[in-house]
Amino acid sequence: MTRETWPTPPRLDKSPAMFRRLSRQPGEVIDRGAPLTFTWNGRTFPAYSGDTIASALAACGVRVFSRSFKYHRPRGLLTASYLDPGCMVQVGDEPNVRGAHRLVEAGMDVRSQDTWPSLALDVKAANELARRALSTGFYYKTFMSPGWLWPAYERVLERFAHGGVLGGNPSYDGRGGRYDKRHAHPDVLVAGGGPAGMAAAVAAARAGSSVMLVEEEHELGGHLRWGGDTDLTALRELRELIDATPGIEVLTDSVVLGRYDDNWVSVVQRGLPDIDERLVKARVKTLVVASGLIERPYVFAGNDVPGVMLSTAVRRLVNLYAVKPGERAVVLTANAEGDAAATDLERVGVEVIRVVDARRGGDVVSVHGRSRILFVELGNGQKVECDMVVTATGWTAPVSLLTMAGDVPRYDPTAARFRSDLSRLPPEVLATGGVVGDGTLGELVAHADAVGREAARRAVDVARVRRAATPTSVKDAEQTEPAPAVQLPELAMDAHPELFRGRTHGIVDFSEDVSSKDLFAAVAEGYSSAELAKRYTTATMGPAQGKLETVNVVAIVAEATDRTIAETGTTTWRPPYAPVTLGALAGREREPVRRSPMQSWHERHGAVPLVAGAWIRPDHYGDPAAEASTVREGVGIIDVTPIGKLDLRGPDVAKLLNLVYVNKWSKLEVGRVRYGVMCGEDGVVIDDGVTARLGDEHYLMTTTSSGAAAIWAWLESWLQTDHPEWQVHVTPVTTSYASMNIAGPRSRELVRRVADDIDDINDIDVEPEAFPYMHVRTGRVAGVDGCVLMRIGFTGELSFELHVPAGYGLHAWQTLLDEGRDLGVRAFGVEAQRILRLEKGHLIVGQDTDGLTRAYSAGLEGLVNLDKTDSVGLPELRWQHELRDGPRLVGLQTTQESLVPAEGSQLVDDSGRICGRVTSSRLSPTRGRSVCLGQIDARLAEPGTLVKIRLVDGGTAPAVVTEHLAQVDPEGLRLRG
Amino acid sequence: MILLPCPWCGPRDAEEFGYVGEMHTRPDPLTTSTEEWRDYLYLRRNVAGWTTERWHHRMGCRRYLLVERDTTTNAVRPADPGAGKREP
Amino acid sequence: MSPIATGSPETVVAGWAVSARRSAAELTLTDHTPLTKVAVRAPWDGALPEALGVSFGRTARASWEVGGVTTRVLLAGAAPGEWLVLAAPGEHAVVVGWLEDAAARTDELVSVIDLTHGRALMRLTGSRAAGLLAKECGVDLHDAVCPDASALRSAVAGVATDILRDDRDGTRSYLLHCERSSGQYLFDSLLDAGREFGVEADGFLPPGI
Amino acid sequence: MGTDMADARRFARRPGPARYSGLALLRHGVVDHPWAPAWRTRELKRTYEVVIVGGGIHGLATAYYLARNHGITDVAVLDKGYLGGGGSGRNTAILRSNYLTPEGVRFYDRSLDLYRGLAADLNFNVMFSRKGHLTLAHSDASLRTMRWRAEVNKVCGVDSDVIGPQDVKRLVPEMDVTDEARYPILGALYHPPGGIIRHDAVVWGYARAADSLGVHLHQDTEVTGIDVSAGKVRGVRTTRGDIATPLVVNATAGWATLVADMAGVRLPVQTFPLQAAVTEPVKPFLRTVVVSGTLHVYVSQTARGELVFGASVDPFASYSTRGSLEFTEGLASHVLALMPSLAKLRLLRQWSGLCDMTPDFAPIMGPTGVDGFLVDVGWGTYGFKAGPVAGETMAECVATGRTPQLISSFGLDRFAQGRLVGEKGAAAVGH
Repeated sequence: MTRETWPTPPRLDKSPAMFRRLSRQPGEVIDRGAPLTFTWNGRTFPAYSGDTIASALAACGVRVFSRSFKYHRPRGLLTASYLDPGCMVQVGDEPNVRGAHRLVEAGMDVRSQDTWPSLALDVKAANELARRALSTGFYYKTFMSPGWLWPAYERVLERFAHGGVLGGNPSYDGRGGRYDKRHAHPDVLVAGGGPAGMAAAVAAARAGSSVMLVEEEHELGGHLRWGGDTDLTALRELRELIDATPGIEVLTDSVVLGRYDDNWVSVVQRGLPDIDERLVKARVKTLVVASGLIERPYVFAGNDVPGVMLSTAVRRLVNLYAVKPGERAVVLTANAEGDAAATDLERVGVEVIRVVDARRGGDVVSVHGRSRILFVELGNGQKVECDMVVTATGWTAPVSLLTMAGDVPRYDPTAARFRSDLSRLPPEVLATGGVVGDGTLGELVAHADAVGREAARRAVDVARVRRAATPTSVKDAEQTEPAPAVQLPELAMDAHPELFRGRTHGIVDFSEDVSSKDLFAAVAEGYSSAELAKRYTTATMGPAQGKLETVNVVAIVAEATDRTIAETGTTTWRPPYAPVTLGALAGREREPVRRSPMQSWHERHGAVPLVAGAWIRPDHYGDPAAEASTVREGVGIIDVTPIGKLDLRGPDVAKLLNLVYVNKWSKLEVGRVRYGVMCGEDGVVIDDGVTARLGDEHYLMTTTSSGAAAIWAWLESWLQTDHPEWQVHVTPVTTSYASMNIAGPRSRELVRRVADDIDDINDIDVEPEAFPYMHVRTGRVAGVDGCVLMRIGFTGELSFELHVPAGYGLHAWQTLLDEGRDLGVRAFGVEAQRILRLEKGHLIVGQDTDGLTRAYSAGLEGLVNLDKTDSVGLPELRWQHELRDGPRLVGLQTTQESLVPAEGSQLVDDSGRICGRVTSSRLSPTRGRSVCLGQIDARLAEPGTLVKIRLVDGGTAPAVVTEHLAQVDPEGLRLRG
Repeated sequence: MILLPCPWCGPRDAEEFGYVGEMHTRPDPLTTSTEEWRDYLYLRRNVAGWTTERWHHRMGCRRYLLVERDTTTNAVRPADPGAGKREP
Repeated sequence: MSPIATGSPETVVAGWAVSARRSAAELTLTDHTPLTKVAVRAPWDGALPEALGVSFGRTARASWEVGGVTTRVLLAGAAPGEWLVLAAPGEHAVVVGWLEDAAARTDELVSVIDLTHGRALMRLTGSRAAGLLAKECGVDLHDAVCPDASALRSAVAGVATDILRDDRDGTRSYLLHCERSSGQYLFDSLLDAGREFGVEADGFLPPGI
Repeated sequence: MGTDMADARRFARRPGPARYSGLALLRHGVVDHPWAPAWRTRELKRTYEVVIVGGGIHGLATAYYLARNHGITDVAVLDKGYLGGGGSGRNTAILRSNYLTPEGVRFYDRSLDLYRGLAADLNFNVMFSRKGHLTLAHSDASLRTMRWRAEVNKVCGVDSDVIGPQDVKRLVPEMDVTDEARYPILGALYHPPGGIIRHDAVVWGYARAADSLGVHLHQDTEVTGIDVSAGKVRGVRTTRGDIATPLVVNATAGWATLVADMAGVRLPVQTFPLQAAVTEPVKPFLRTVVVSGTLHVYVSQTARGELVFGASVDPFASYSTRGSLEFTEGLASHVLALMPSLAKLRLLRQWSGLCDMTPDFAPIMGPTGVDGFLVDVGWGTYGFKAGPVAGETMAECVATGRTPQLISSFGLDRFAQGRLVGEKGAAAVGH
């Protein structure tokens, strides 16, 4: 926490009191029976439960809540709603909290953001003096040279970053459940819980739909909540209807974030017990948008001085929170809401000095003052002293969700707002209420009722179509005639004077501190389209995301370019509609982890974990080199369960193998195992493994562990799309078996003890003549039936790969360790196996090969069979064979034996050009020297060629290309033994 | 999240599927020319509009299926009514 | 051994160590991995579906008799041409036998694979079971779409899972069948997500079918 | 390149905008008169020597270098929307040159050179913030790829090396480098010269400079056809009339194949959306660009305090830029896996741009089968990083009719010849 954001409060003798709190108001939402205290910049303030942070502070006479972005001008309440740009605050370790929305809690630690040394006295306010020089986009025009000074300038600019501070302590715990998600499938989702939304929800539910009703505020009711007695009565009735109608799920303090393709609607739900935020992902059959209207600020000089506020802000403060917003008010009104605000103010004893009626040409020219209003200059030239100026100059329709569904709103000059083109909406999206048009409460509710019924009707059709296509679902008994469409009444738009900017320049974007003058300047400089002007001035880029200012921006750009607003157009509203925490979007941690049956043993025996995709494998148990030596000299066992295993059955398996492997498979006998390599159609190596023939029409294929899922899908795609006529069943059995490799000169001895018992026909004769290299046997091992035993090995030693029914994995593993104790058996991990396979020159796909490595570049000349009628990538391999192009995989030995070059080290030729790289490199315990594999230009691949390895430290070391890839037992005597 | 019409399982969230891509035919590997083969490997029509493509319902029925999708709007419809056949 | 840790107390059923815990919670999650699990592959439109008496999208119960031994089985068609047969622990010989006889009576390619060790199985029971599943699965589990005796495959907590609705005397219940090594993860995920519903792990009671 | 002074003279002699400087700024402040337009609106002529389709950073840079380096100023840049409205205005403005292949490294390093001098060169502050660039490794496999990249970079003289978890923690204290992390951080590729830049400023700077050199910029001018006869380009048809020209450069990124089809040229390009998102501003704390290839996420913090996030391209091809919820979900969980302390940070806005993906993650530059039809496409997710060098080399290509050495491996013919560029490497490498 820097000093900058934890200012020491100015010492004040008088402790705050709610001296602006009014007597009980009919619609108030505060609970006077539940007083509490919280702190604001370190000072203790009183409040009532139900207060927002802003209303509580306003009740105590606080009028300045923050400082503006660029010029650090004092800012007060503007909308007194979630959107209020003037009161973003820090609450504990949570930045950018909407102070006019967040309910205050006992002991809450609230601080103003981005002010230094304190809210009252802010040093950066000096910028105001340089205001003209710091005109819009000034930073593009300076600090260009000398270039080396830019970082210094940068640090200065950074200090203006306008936001709170992130709590240093990790606030996300994937398993903590503070952030949560759920899916929902409501028939109808209604976005907006005002009168229209409530009426639509009731109508849809009555028509049999399951309804989700989402409201951003803490209670349903919209503007009725801060209205007069008739409004409150209407609200009460609507609430009773909602409660009385089954099938409506009400989510308050929740916001619809976005409407995505196929009515995939995201909602963030707050105010849940033990959960900070929950993301609801709803597959909605019909979406009803009832987002109401947002009041638009008026642009004039001084329109951001604390005390200038919108009529809705006044009505909220007075009627919801019983807060007296000022003493002497001037009201600029162009509509009923403005008139009502004036009435409210008078009712609660605010002196309304002047009601300026914009409908009769009245206007406000400028407000003078800094942290409080001194006087206001009116259109008729009069200067009037007051402490608040209320504006009611028009509305913006929050069409966000509609534009996400394809709507392109068009400007309607008579109504002075953008009107949605509902004809462009897909049938599964409807709209009602203020976002569509105006009318009496009765007309709005009637429209909403019709829309709700129509939404339900369309939902039924959607549901019918979906159910018909879904095998599990209950089909409609008889094909019922679809109900006739509900006639939707028209909602006219009231005429409204066009009021965007007065005669003076003022703030357009309050959170970005962008003025109408800035927009004019941008246009003059050639950034004349709405989009460019916004990008250049950053207007609408702030936390309010244009909801307050976007229409004013368009209007002012139009004014500056002598175009109509319609010509200038509007902008796309991008999701999310309201900011949402990363925590809610992430929800619970959901990272599937896969465990081997022997995992518990590994953990108990100090295995160092290795993350391999979803698997956690033992890298080693403390001493990989020693583990490797054990395998060379005695016997070791390794858990290879993650190796992919596919059970292949059917008469055409051989055909499939011939197709997907580069080598030939037709002649593999029952009981035999063969190594194979798979390439893509471009000839690039994608996987390798062995496949065993267990029966006439029964094979077991193994793949790399990382490739298991992909190869399964790969085989299915060839079977389903290219050879549907082939009869093959592919079943993944990777974890049906616990797999372990018993490797080392004494492995046969160990396996004999657990698998070979001459009196038992199920047991397996492991003697060399009965069970040669590259053969497979099935039977009983360690007393477990249904085991598969293969004589193969990655390590180059005599070895047996044992696949045990997974449930007995740990048992078999333990048995091997017990039976082999006198043989010095020990478990070895992936690292030891890497050393051993490297000594033996066995390649690892994806390490010794890369995204371009075709078979002939991977040392597979001997394996590829070009005289097939078909196999995947065959043409590319034929061509590579003819042209002999691409690099080659070779063994490398550094002349300095102890030198182990880093994997990834580059090989350079005499001219210093890169001619290859080291793909694998380890110190070989067996050879007592380093051994490497590398990819190298074909011209340098001849055994004995001397190359240079460029070392990590920049030096170079000579190395020679070896005779074989294998640098231990190239003849393969050991593994055949 | 778009909804894909699996002819077997019914409409499901796209995240259950793997995207294979545009339909295209494989030349005969024995008679093909480098030009034809590499067109097959690398060239796609990349249509802006309706196109037929293959998806893999890897989290569901594990069938490969054809879907028609308008790449400008992501609207989808089953490609081949025949592929929709299923037990009653 | 099941891939899902039993915790204590523990008891052994047909060679399987299972939890002996008894929960009285409204919503319970039980490890059913010890059940016999046999997969069948055959042409979806062939003769076998009739023999099994279950179609794609449905589950069915039956009693099979092989050589005097009778077994109760639960059959499910969670994917076209694929069936899952569940039976009491240790019954795979009977089940596989019955299926191979049935297969022999068709002239189609039928694969019968014992996956008892290859898959994990758990049962989620309680009136709010669907509510919990909805937190981890995107499929609509409404009665009209997914009634009792429905079988489908989808992603649960990101894991491909067979979801078999198999209500227990009027109470909602789902069997969840997934690849073995993901069993513990899926089990933990459901317990975690279900905290708000008070979900509890419950012990396995034979025969469990 | 050209020193500051040289530019001063050039701009002084030239008609058009007044030269920008701190002094001019104050002067304008004092007398308070408006700035001259950054670029002019011109008549669409009937003929141009060169027509560049696409008014993004590539098209504008090509036009600028044509005029500046080769004196070719009879050039029109056409855009169907506004300047920089496509990928240039939608990318996450990350710059780096730590690629995997030598040809890639040299190419992007030249771009970084040009970027370093760009503010002075264009007399427009593009705000290149050299924060340094971290690519995290969560597995030994990715660590190996990092080492591979670092070594190639070093051979090519690019500052880049593999560092350990503690160094990562030192650079980014918010990072969870414990073993408890599901994706433990085993190390990272650290590339000090990398950083972020103000992407719009780059576009506007090139536009202003090109305009002042006589290039015509035409916005809201969509190309509807390209006239080709006898294998040669004759002209283009647009929504504002036809233009006769012997030379057309296709720099339309996500729409590349649609424009190429007009000339009868087929490209191995598929269009995938690439999404990005930005958070509300918080006080600066993230001093470097952080990328995790495994988690498909990259993060940087702007001078305004916002965190800018990007990811890998969408899972399926599309021309739709509507964006998806699943993108933000995946993004958030991956960001929090790296930096758990960001959970309370709010995502403010998401958007999407179109990427022209090639099979080998490398661009397609230079001539095509049609004489006079040149392409500068296939940029995938790397287009913005390459802007200046692509402009410089394409300009040379147009002016001299020869393919510069720097882009010789990026020809269209490489696919038919099966000589792909290895930028994909062992695994697709992140941003």
